Amino acid sequence: MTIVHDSVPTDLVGSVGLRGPRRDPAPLLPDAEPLRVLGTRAAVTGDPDLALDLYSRLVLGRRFNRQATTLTRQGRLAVYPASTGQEACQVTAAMVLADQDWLFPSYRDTLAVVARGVAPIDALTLMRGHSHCGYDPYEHRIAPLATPLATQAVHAVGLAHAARLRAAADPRASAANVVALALVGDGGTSEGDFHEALNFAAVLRAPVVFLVQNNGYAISVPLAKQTAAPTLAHKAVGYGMPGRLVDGNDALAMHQVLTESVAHARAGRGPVLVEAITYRLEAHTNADDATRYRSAAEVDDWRTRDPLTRLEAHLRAHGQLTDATAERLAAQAEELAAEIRAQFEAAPEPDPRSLFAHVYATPTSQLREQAADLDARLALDAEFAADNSHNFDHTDHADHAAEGAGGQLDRDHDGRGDLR
Amino acid sequence: MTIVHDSVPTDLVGSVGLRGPRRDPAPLLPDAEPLRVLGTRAAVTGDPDLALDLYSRLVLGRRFNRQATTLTRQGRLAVYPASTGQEACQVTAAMVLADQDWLFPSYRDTLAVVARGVAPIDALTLMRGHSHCGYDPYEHRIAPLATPLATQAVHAVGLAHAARLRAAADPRASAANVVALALVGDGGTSEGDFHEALNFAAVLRAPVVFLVQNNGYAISVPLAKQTAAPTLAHKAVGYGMPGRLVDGNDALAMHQVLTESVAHARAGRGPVLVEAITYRLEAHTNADDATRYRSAAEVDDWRTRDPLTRLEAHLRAHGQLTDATAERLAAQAEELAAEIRAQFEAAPEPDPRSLFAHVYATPTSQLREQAADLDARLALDAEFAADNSHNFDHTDHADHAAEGAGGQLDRDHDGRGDLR
Amino acid sequence: MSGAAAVTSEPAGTPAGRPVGLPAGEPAATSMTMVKALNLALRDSLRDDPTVHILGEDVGALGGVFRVTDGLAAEFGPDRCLDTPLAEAGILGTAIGMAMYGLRPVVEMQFDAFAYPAFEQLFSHVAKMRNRTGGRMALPITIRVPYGGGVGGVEHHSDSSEAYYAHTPGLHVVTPATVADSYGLLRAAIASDDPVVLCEPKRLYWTTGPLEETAPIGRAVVRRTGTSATLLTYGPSLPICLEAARAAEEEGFDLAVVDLRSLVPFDDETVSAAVRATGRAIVVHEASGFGGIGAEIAARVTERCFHQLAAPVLRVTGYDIPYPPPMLEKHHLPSVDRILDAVARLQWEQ
Amino acid sequence: MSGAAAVTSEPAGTPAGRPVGLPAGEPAATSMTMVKALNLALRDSLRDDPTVHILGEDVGALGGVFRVTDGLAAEFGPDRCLDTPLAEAGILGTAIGMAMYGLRPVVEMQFDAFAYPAFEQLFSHVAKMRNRTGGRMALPITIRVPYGGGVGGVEHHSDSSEAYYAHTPGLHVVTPATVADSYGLLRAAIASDDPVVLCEPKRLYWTTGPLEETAPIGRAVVRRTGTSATLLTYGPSLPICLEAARAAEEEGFDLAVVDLRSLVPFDDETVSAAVRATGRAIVVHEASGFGGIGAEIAARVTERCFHQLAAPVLRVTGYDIPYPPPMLEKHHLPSVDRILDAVARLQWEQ
Ligand SMILES: Cc1ncc(C[n+]2csc(CCOP(=O)(O)OP(=O)(O)O)c2C)c(N)n1
Ligand SMILES: Cc1ncc(C[n+]2csc(CCOP(=O)(O)OP(=O)(O)O)c2C)c(N)n1
Ligand SMILES: [Mg+2]
Ligand SMILES: [Mg+2]
Repeated sequence: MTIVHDSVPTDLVGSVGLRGPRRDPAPLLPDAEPLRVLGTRAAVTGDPDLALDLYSRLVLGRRFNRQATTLTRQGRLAVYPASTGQEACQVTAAMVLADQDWLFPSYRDTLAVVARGVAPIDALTLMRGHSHCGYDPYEHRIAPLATPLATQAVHAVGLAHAARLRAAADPRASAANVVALALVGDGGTSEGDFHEALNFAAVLRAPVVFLVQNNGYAISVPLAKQTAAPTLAHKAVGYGMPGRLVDGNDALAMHQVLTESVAHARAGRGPVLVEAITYRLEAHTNADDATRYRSAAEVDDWRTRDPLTRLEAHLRAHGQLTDATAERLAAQAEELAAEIRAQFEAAPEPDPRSLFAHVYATPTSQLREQAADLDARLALDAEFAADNSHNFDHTDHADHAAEGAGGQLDRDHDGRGDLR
Repeated sequence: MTIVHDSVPTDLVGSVGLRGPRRDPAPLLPDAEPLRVLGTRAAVTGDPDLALDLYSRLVLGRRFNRQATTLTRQGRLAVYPASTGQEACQVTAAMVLADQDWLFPSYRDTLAVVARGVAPIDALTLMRGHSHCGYDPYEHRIAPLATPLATQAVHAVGLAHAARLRAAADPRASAANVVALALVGDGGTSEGDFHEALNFAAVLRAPVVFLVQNNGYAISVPLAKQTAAPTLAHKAVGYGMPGRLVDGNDALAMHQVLTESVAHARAGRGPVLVEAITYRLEAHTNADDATRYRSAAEVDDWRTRDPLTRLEAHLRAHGQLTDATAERLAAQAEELAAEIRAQFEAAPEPDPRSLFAHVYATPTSQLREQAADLDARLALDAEFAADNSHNFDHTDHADHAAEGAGGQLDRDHDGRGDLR
Repeated sequence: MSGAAAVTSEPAGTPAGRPVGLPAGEPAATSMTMVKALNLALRDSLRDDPTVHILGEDVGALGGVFRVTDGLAAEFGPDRCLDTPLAEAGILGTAIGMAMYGLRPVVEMQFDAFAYPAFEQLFSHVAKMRNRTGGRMALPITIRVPYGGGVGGVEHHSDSSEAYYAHTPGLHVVTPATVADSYGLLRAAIASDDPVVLCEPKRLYWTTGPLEETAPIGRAVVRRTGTSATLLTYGPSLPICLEAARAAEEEGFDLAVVDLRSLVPFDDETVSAAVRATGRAIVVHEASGFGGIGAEIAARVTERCFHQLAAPVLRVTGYDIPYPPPMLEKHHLPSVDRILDAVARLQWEQ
Repeated sequence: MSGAAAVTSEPAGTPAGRPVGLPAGEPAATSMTMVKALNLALRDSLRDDPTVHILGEDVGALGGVFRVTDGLAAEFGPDRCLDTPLAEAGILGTAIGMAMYGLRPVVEMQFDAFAYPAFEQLFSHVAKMRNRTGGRMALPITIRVPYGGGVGGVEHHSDSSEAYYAHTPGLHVVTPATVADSYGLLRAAIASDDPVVLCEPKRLYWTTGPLEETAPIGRAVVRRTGTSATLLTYGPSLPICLEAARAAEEEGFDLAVVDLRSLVPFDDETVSAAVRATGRAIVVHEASGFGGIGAEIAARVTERCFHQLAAPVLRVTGYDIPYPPPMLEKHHLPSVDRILDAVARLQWEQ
C-alpha cells in the first residue's frame, strides 16, 4: 500500500481540464457563525462530567498563567507570553489528543504543553532563559515551542505524513493513526509557511489539524490589517480541506470541534483547518505595553466573554458546580502554583559545557578546541572566584559581557523588544 | 487622503469578534464552470473586429514561439520556455493593460513582453544568455522576467500600492490609477510568496490582477500533486478577493475576464485572482523531455482545444476570416520571424566590462580592483589573439573555463537541468 | 521614461545642513539613546523626502518592538509608516515593488532570525536588480535588522547574520556602534541609491551619546590609537574592545581600536593603515567565527600587510554553536578576558 | 520513549561492505557520470534503509531536472521518492517533520538559488534542532543542492551558496569533486545522524570516473603533491586547479592540489600539513570572494602556519558581482590563467 497514491481525494469529480471544479467546494466552507455550545440546548443535554472536567482544567490553566506572569515580575522568567483568556483553546488542544498523537505548539502555547503532561519547570525552561527546550519531545510527543511563526505547521505535516508512511509499511505498528495538531496564531496565518503547510497537508492528505487561535492581534496588529478574508477558516477551501469556525472562549464548543477534527484526520480523511475566535486578555508578553494599540474598553468587553466565567456560569446555573467543588479546585490551583514555585527554587543552573555537546552528534575538532578554550576560562574564573570570595569589589572582566544581559531583565520593560 | 485607512473594505460587516464572517464570501467564489465565450451567443453578438484582432495576435504569437524554439535548436538561445498553446493568455495579458499599467511576467511570458511592445531580441536577451534583462523596465513598464517563482507577484503588489500612494499624494499626477498584472503558473501558486502577495494585495486593497495560467503542469508535476483545491480560483476567498475561472484557450473569454478584472482593480475595488485553464503544448523548455511525464494522447487531446484553431473556426464559421486575410496574417507572421532572425544576426556580443558597472550605483574600491584585473586579462588575451591569429592550434588557458559552458549548449538536452 | 523612473534616477535627498533631527534651539550635542537617534533619523528622512516610506511588523501604533518607529505613524500617517501583515518575504517584496515605482522604502525586520524568510527576495532581487537591468532599475531600500545578543533574548532573537548579507554582492552592509553613527548611517542608508542592510546592535539600543553628523557609508573610523596591536571590530563589540584596550593598559599593551562601521563597502585603506601601524591585529565580533566576516577581514588584512605582520591576525568571536540561551550567553560572547588572552597570544617573544 | 525516538537514536545504516551500487558481476572500477553515481547512491540507500525517503520538485516521473533521481520512483514507489508541491520551505519543513518521526529524508533543491526560500527552515530548525533539544531530537536530513556555474545557466541557476551553509553552526557541508566522492559523500550524508548539505557541482555532473569507496565526511584529500605552492580547492574548481598545476609545470612550478571535500567539519590537519609543506598557498573557488569560504580557509591556514608562510595566502575566486549571464561567465570563473597569475604573485623573489 502506498500513501501517495492514496492521496488523491476520492471525492474528486474530474481531473485538470475544462470541466470546472474537481470537487464540490460547499462542504469545505465554514459555517456562517462560529460554533457555540454554551447557551444552547446541547450544553444542557451534554455530558456534565466533561463540562466540569473542562472547567477544572481552565481553573488550573488560569492559575498557571498567573503564576508564570508573577515569575516574570520577579525576574525568574526572562519573558512570558501569557495565554490568559485563551485557556479554553489551550486545554482542549491537549485533551483531544491520544497518546500517540503529536502537538506542535507555538511560543504562546506553554499551557497546552503543560496540559499534555510536561512539568511546568520543563515547559518554562525556554522562558527562563535556561535552555532552548526543557522537555524531551519524544517522551511527550510535543515538538519544541516554535518561535519562528508558522514554521512548526510544516513540521506537523511532515510528522503526520511520516507516521502514515510507517504505518503503511508495517500496518501492525503501534504508530498507526497518529494525528498531529499544529497551533498557529492569527498573525502566523500570513506567513508563507502557513500556506505551504496547508497545501502540503491537503495534497498528501496528511492527518493534521491546524488550530488557529485568532485572538484578534499579532502583537499590536489587529486582524483587519492582517487579512481581508471573511474569516480565517475560509482559507481552507483554497487548499481543498474543510474549514471550521468555533467560539474559542466556549470550552464545550472547542472540545467538540477539535474532537471531530481529530477524528476526521485520524479516519484518513485529510487535514482540517479550525479557526477559534478568542482574545488575549493580557499584553503580548510581559515586555509589551498593550495600551498603545487597544483600548481598556475593548479588553473589558472581552472580559465579559472570559472562557472561565462563561463555563462557570453555565455550571452554576445547572447546579453542576457547588461551592465546595469550586473551593477544592481553587485549592488545587494554589497547589499547582506552589509546586511551580518550588520547582523554580530547586532548578539548577545550566552547565556552560553543554554549549558544545549537542551541536552535532560528535563535536568537530573545531568545537573540541573551542570547548577546551571555554573549559580553561571556566577553570580560571573558578580559581579567581575562590581567591576573591571575600572581596566583592574586584573587576571581573569575564563577567562584563553578562552585565548587559542581566541588566536588561531588570529594566523597565516597555520597548525592550518583546523578546518573543 | 491616506491609502491605508482606505484599505478596510467598505463591505466589511463587522470587526473581529464573535459576530461571524466580516463579509459575505459568496461574491468572492468563482463560478462553477470556467467562463467561455467561444461557442456561446456572446461570441456571435460580440465585436467582430476584436475577435479578428485577437486572432491576428495569436497567429503572430504562435509564430514567435516557433521561431524562438528554432533558435534554441541552432544554439542561438541558451534555453526557451515556449508558451505554445497558451498564446490566448499571453496576448490578452498584454492587450488589456493601459499605457501606465505594469506587467510582471514570469519566465514563460516572453510572448506577453513582446506583445506589450518590447523588441523580440530584447525580450529574448535573457534566454540568449547575453544579459539578464534586455529591455528597459521603465520604457515599457514591464518588470524583468522573473525566474524565482511567484516572487514577482509580491513586487506587483508593492508597485500598485506605491502608485496609489503617489496618486493620493498628488491627485493630478499622471500616475493615477495604475494597475499591475502579475503572471504566475499553477506551480507557482504553491510558493509562500504567492500567498503573501495575495494577502498583502487584499489587505492593502492594491490594484493588482493575479493571472494564474494553469497549464496543468509544473515541469513534470501535474496539478493533482500541486493542490487539492476545487480550483485555484477558490484560493481567492481566503484572501477576501474575488476569484474568477476562465477558459484560457478561449481568447474572447480571456479578453473579457481580464478586461473586467483590470477595471475592477482600477476602480479601487481591490485585487482579483483569475485562473485561466490552459495547456502547454510543448515541453517545459527545449531542455525538457515531456514524454517522461505525460502521454501523447493527452497532448493530442489538448491540441483539439488549441486557442488558435478554436478562434479560427469561430471566425470562419461566421465569415469573419477570409482566405485573403489568413494569408495576410501568415505573411505578417513570416515577417516577424524574419525580423527576429535579422535581429539575432545583428546583435552584438556583451561587453565583459559591463560585469562591474551595475553592481552598485558607484563601484566599490574592491570592484574597481577586480575590474582592473579583468581589464588587464582582456588586454593580454587580445594581444595573444593578435599574435596567434594565424594559428588555431594554441592552448589558450583563458578560454578553458568557457569550454564547459559552451559545450553544454551543444549536447543532447534531456536532463541538462532545464535551466529555467 | 516614466515619471517613476525619473524619480529613481534623481539624486537622493541628502540630509540638510541644519543641526540634525533636533528641535530648533536644542544644543547640538544633546545625549540620547540609540533608539531615539534612529527614530530621529527616520523622522528627519520622512520629513525631508516624501518618497520615504516605512513598513514592517508593528511599526505603526506600537512604534516597533524596540520603539524605533515610535510616533512616526501618528506624525506622518499610516501611509508613510505602515503596519503590514506578518510575513517578511511579503514585506521585502512589497518594498521592492514600491522602490520600482520611485519610493524609498525603509523596512524593519523585527529580529535578526525573522529576516530569514525574506532571504530569497533579498538575495535574488534586492541585491541583483540594478545589475539585472543593466543599471536601469535601482532599488534604494533600507533594511533595518536589529541583530546580535547580550540582551537576554530567547532563541532566534540573538542571531548575528551580517556574514550572510556581506557575502551577497549588490548589498551594502553597515552597522553602527555609536549613537552618532546610528543616526548618520541610517540617514546615509536611506539617501543611498543602493540597497543597504543596516545591522542595528540591539545590545547598544539603550546606550546614550551625542548626536552629531552623518556617517559616510564605506569608511571605518579609528576609535583609539595605539602602538602594540590593533583591534578590528564593529557594532555590538566596540564597547567591549574599548574596555579591553583600557584593561590592557594595566598589562602594558597600547591597543588601537578600529570601528569598521561599514562591512560592505570595506574600508581597506583605513584598516590596512591601522594594522600596519602596529604590526599585530585581532578581529572581534559576536557572530560565529567559522565563515564569519572576521575571516574576510583577517584574510584581506594579511594579503595587504603580510610583511608588516609580526603575528597572524587572530579572531575573537562567538563560538561555532547556535546562539545560547540567555543564562549562558555570557560565555559565548567576546569578553574583555578573551580579547586579552588573544593579545597575549600575539607572539611577543619572537 | 516512543517508537519514533528509538528509531532516531539507533545507529544509522552504514553502507554495506559489498561493491557499492553495482549489479553483481560488474567490475568495481566501471566508469560512470557523476549523475549516475549520485543516482546509485540514492538507490543503494533506499534499498539498504527503509527509513530513507526522497522528496523534492520533479524527483518522481521526471527523475529530477538533472536525472539524479531517475528511475527511483518507479523502483521504490512514490512514497519513497515523492514529487512535492512547488515550495521549498514546504519541502524542507516537511522533511523536518519526517525526520522527527524517525525517517531519513533526502531533499532535492532544484537549483542553488531556489534553496533560498527554505533558509528559515534551514537556519532556524534544521541546523539547530539537536542543540535546541539538548541532543534529544536529531534531524538526519540530507539536502542536495546542485550549485555553481559553468553550464550556461541563466540568472538564478548558477549561484555558489556554500558560504551561507558553512557559516551556519549545526550543518555539515560537503561537496564532491570526483565521481567516486559523489557516491561516497552522498551515502555518508544519508548515513549521518546530522543534517548534511551536499553541494553538487553541476558543471561536473557529466564528468565520468570510477566508482570506488565511501568518502568520510570531514576529511580533505591531497589530489596532487607538489613542492612550490599548494592550491586549496573543492567541487567545481578541482579540475581547473589540476589543469593549472599541469600548466604550471611548464613554468617551473610544482603545485600541490588539495581537494577539501568537506567544508564543515573542516580538515585542519590535512590542509595545514599541505600548506606547511610548500610554504605558499592559494585558495580557489567559484563563489564571490568577499566573505566566501576562501576567506575562512586563508584566515585559519594563516593562524596555524604563519611562520611557515613565505607569502600571504592568496585567493582566486569569482568576482564580487551577481553571477553573470552565460555569455560572460567565463570571465567570472577561476581560470587556469588567473591561477597561474596568482602563483606568480606568491613573492618568489624575496
Ligand atoms: C517569522 C517570525 N516573524 C516575526 C516574529 C516576531 N513575533 C513574535 S510573536 C509575533 C506576533 C504573533 O501573532 P499571532 O500569530 O497572532 O500570535 P499571538 O501572539 O497572538 O499568539 C511576532 C510578529 C516571529 N516570532 N517569527
Ligand atoms: C523558487 C523556485 N523554485 C524552483 C524553480 C525551478 N522551476 C522553474 S519552472 C518550474 C515549474 C513552474 O511551473 P508553473 O508555475 O506551473 O509554470 P509553468 O512552467 O507551467 O509555466 C520550476 C520548478 C524556480 N524557478 N523557482
Ligand atoms: Mg494573535
Ligand atoms: Mg504550469
